[in-house]
Amino acid sequence: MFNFLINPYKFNKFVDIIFKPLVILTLLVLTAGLFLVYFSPLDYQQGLTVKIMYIHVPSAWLALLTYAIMTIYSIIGLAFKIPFSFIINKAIAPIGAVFTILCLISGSMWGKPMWGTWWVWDARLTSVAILFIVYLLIIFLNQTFENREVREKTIAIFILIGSINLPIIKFSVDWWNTLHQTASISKLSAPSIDMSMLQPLLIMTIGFSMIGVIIAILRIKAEILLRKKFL
Amino acid sequence: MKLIQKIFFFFNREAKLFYSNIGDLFSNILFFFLSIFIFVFALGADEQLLRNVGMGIIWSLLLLSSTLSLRKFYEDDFNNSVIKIIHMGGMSYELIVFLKILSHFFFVQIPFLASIPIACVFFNLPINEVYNLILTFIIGSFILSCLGSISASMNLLNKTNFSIGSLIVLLFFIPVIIFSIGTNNSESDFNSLISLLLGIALIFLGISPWSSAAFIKLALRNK
Amino acid sequence: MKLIQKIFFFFNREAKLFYSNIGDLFSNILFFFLSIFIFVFALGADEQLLRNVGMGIIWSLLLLSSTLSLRKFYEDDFNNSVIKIIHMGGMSYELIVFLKILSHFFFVQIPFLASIPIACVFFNLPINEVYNLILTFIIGSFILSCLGSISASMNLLNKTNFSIGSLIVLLFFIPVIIFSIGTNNSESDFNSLISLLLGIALIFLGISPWSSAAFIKLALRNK
Amino acid sequence: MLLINNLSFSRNDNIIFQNLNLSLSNRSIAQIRGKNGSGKTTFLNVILNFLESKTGEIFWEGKNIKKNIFNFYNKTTFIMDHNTCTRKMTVLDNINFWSRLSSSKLTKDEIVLLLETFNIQKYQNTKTMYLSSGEIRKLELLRLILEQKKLWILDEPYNHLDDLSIEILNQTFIDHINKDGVILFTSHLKPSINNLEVVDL
Amino acid sequence: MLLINNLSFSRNDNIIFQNLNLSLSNRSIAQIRGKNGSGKTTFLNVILNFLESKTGEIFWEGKNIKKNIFNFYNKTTFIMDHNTCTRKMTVLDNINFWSRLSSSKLTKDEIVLLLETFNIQKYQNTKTMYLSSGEIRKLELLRLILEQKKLWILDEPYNHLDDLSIEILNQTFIDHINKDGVILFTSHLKPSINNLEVVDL
Ligand code: HEM
Ligand SMILES: Nc1ncnc2c1ncn2[C@@H]1O[C@H](COP(=O)(O)OP(=O)(O)OP(=O)(O)O)[C@@H](O)[C@H]1O
Ligand SMILES: Nc1ncnc2c1ncn2[C@@H]1O[C@H](COP(=O)(O)OP(=O)(O)OP(=O)(O)O)[C@@H](O)[C@H]1O
Ligand SMILES: [Mg+2]
Ligand SMILES: [Mg+2]
Repeated sequence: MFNFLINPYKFNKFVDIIFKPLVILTLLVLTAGLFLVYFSPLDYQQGLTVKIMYIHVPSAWLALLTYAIMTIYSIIGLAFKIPFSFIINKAIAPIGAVFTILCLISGSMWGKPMWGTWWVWDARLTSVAILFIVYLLIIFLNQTFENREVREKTIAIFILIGSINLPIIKFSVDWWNTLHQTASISKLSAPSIDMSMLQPLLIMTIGFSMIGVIIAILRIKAEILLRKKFL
Repeated sequence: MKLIQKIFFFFNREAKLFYSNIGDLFSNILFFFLSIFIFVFALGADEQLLRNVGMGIIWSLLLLSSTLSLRKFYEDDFNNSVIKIIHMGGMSYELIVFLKILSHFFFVQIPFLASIPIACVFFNLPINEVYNLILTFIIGSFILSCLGSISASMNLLNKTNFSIGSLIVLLFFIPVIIFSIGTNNSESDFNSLISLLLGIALIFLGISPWSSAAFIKLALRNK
Repeated sequence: MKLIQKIFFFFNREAKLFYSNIGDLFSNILFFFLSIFIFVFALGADEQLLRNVGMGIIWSLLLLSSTLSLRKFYEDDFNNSVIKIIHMGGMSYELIVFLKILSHFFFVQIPFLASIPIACVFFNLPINEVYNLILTFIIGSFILSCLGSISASMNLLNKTNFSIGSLIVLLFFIPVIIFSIGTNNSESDFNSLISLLLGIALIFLGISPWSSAAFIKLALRNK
Repeated sequence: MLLINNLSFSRNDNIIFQNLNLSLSNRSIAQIRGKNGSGKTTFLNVILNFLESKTGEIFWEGKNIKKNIFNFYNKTTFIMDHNTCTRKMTVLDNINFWSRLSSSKLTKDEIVLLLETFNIQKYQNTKTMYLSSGEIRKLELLRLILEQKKLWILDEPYNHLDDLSIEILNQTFIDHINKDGVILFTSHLKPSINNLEVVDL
Repeated sequence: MLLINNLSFSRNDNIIFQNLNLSLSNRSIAQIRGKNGSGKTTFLNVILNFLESKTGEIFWEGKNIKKNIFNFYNKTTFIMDHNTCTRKMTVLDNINFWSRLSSSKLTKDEIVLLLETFNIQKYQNTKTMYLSSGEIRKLELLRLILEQKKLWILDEPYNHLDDLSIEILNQTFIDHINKDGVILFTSHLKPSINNLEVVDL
């Protein structure tokens, strides 16, 4: 049933069916999300700036999620020699990079009023910056090698090595006492955030990920077309 | 039994190569000291300032000096295919990488240990910082050897110039630096930081033979 | 006329080699930034401290990053005897060295200029220091290219490993660093320091083609 | 002993060779000939599993070599078309390293004797980078006798050698075959060896 | 044209060769033979002034070459026994560089034709490190025709070449001699060229 995740032909078929409904749904979710954000309550300390959260947190999560997906596909690609996973890796790396830079920009925009500076050398911020550089290196590696096989495997291995960065980002706030917020929403136990803020946040997150999925689908399809011969 | 003999002779060869010119080790260390001088001059000789930044500078320079020696890691053996011969001698690439890491650690990094106390004198570092520095450096330099192996094997793939591989060393070394310097901070928990460092070392000890071997295989295939 | 054409094609080839992969330039600069990161972490993020040591660190790191690229100077061309072919094409070794220095300066050092302002942002340096830094760096990096040529040609002689040559760079570069950093010091005379730097650059421009050529000839003879 | 079945290899979607079959029994010696770029070196590298074949199988003593590659390596000496000695080490150091690596049983005296047959005994303590091109090749070829393996695979062994050394090498080949050995080599020359099989690529 | 007088060379107080005399007139081709390590490569390097001779003189067109070395170089193509092409550049880039360096007057079309005779035209835009050993040698030999010099000095040019290429090379030699050229090369083979002088070292 989930064969479309590793088989390009099934992927194409599946995507052709769902693509249009997906676009419409995305538009609906996004408008609903923005609507909810508009009417969400202001924070008694932060005022209006709290609304940056609705961009910051989803893009942070998705930056991490994209990398996690790439890690999983790298393992699949290396262990089972499935070329489709390398296509996906190549297609979604720039998307992850965009989410990361969104997270960085929105974070520093939030940081200016909250902490008084755009940038501090704090563990979480730095590890996200490293994540961004890792993304850049992956995109850059895609341009570097002449031999296709070498390129794909190198990148897959590189992604795996870079994945140690994920737990560092995730747990950095627990390991070091830093300026950054500790996990309040993404805790395993009950989230410690008000429902009226959690709702728009979740919907925005869903909307963001759907945009990501749409772009990914387009890029993957293009990539499949490009190398139909070698699949 | 035979494998152990082979491993022994692998080390023997590495030792010969490293010390074929004992002056090399000497000049590596001299390079380290000279770059310390450069920093001291660049920063100006304010004693308090120097003491504040001392440990950080020594750490970073150790890192950069080691980066210089990293290109020796696989390049020669790869270019003249000695690595194929060794592999045909019955060692898997993973084992070769592992042995290379160990020999780099013992023959290049450990001799640096001797120079650390002297370097600390330049910065007037208190004795407990020296102790911390040596302890963290032992662990950190092992991580460095692991990372160096990854970076050197990646450089084999990219046949243009010195590049991507060395970035990886620096990139992944940032957390190590943070933890190591953190040991000096009285607020942070010394033991947990050290065990964190040990944990990172273990992770890289697991990752780097596997990934370096994969890179080397790829590079050989595309040679 | 023909010689000029040959010189032009020499540069053409150098450019092709340096930028055969544009990523190389990119990764050189990234290397520089990552080492700045490393230092920032190592020193701790105290803003005032960073501002004090900023220029010194940027200068020293520029030096160290360049040292990394120095091994490309002659090694490849020497190992596969291209340098003989070029010499037989009608260029004396002195001219070859001179052209190599220029191409290193233009293709490796100048691109770094673009990254200096960004680096200064990390340290919150005041604008006049940035200006000083760029000015002194242009002169200093030219001196560095000259010294690099001497060091790289010396390394050709010593066929063991990367070593003695790099020490020479560092050693002779200490005065340059002192003068360059000195330009920031309000007490010292800016113009005389700059002309001192220019003087040093001229001296090395005179010395290095001659001495590098001598080393290369010696190395070829003993190859 | 060595059986190659339907081997194909392509690089970057360029077919280098296709459907190659070769079977070498004990006491046989085969030469691969072919134009420059016809894929001889590639073929040897595929046989030794340094390059991965797209299709086809290789059997050594009836066993697929991929199943236990080290068993195959343990029976094989591979001389490449470029030098594999460590330039910064002396001749003797190189030889010692090779002999330990292959757990060779040759004694010191035998090694000195070997050096003498190849006429490079006086360079024992010279770094290999100071040898002439032919002397390095001879040092390289010494591995054949040093390692005492059954299968010899050589890539252009005659390059750089003078007439006498070629003679010695041919004699070594013949001795090896008479001791139940198997030899596969590439060359553009036509050496005068009895029972030489020729494979055209 | 090329006159070598009483040349001796020693390295580290080891005499490599002594009192060598050689005189090559126009339209002559000479082969240097000798065992491995007899000093052939060294000899060529001494002639080209890369190594300094202890005694003896070398004259080109009646002039001592040391007096104006660049004049001599300007008439000479030297093919070494190892590869001198830049591995990281493409075949065409290498050729362009060589042709500018020697101020060659060959046009683009002629170069393509040249590549075709050597059968490496399809690798024009491949980096040389991806060529096979013989293909690199052929690329290297292309310099002979590219540079259009009078004196050709070659060190083991036949290595790695297949039969056809050897034929082509011999033909090139003969053409060059007929155009008043002078050729000096080392090899362990015995190529079938008319009027070949043999110098034993
Ligand atoms: C450039 C600066 C910043 C970066 C790189 C950054 C990065 C991140 C990342 C990676 C996450 C997701 C972590 C996880 O899933 O556990 C996150 C979550 C979050 N960030 Fe930031 N952040 C920045 C600045 C800020 C600022 C200034 C604030 C507000 C004071 C802030 C508040 C939050 C909150 C509330 C969360 C959600 C935490 C949770 O419940 O999981 N961040 N940030
Ligand atoms: N750089 C060097 N230092 C010391 N000795 C050297 C050096 N280069 C060559 N020799 C020695 O000089 C002698 C002549 O070497 P040369 O390379 O000229 O031989 P050759 O005739 O070309 O041999 P071949 O047929 O193997 O190419 C050899 O004995 C060699 O060991
Ligand atoms: N790493 C590589 N990448 C791409 N192509 C390659 C690579 N190595 C070799 N080739 C190509 O594969 C073909 C076969 O090369 P190979 O080295 O096997 O030839 P060969 O038969 O050994 O030739 P020679 O007689 O010249 O040694 C050549 O056309 C070559 O250009
Ligand atoms: Mg070959
Ligand atoms: Mg020779």
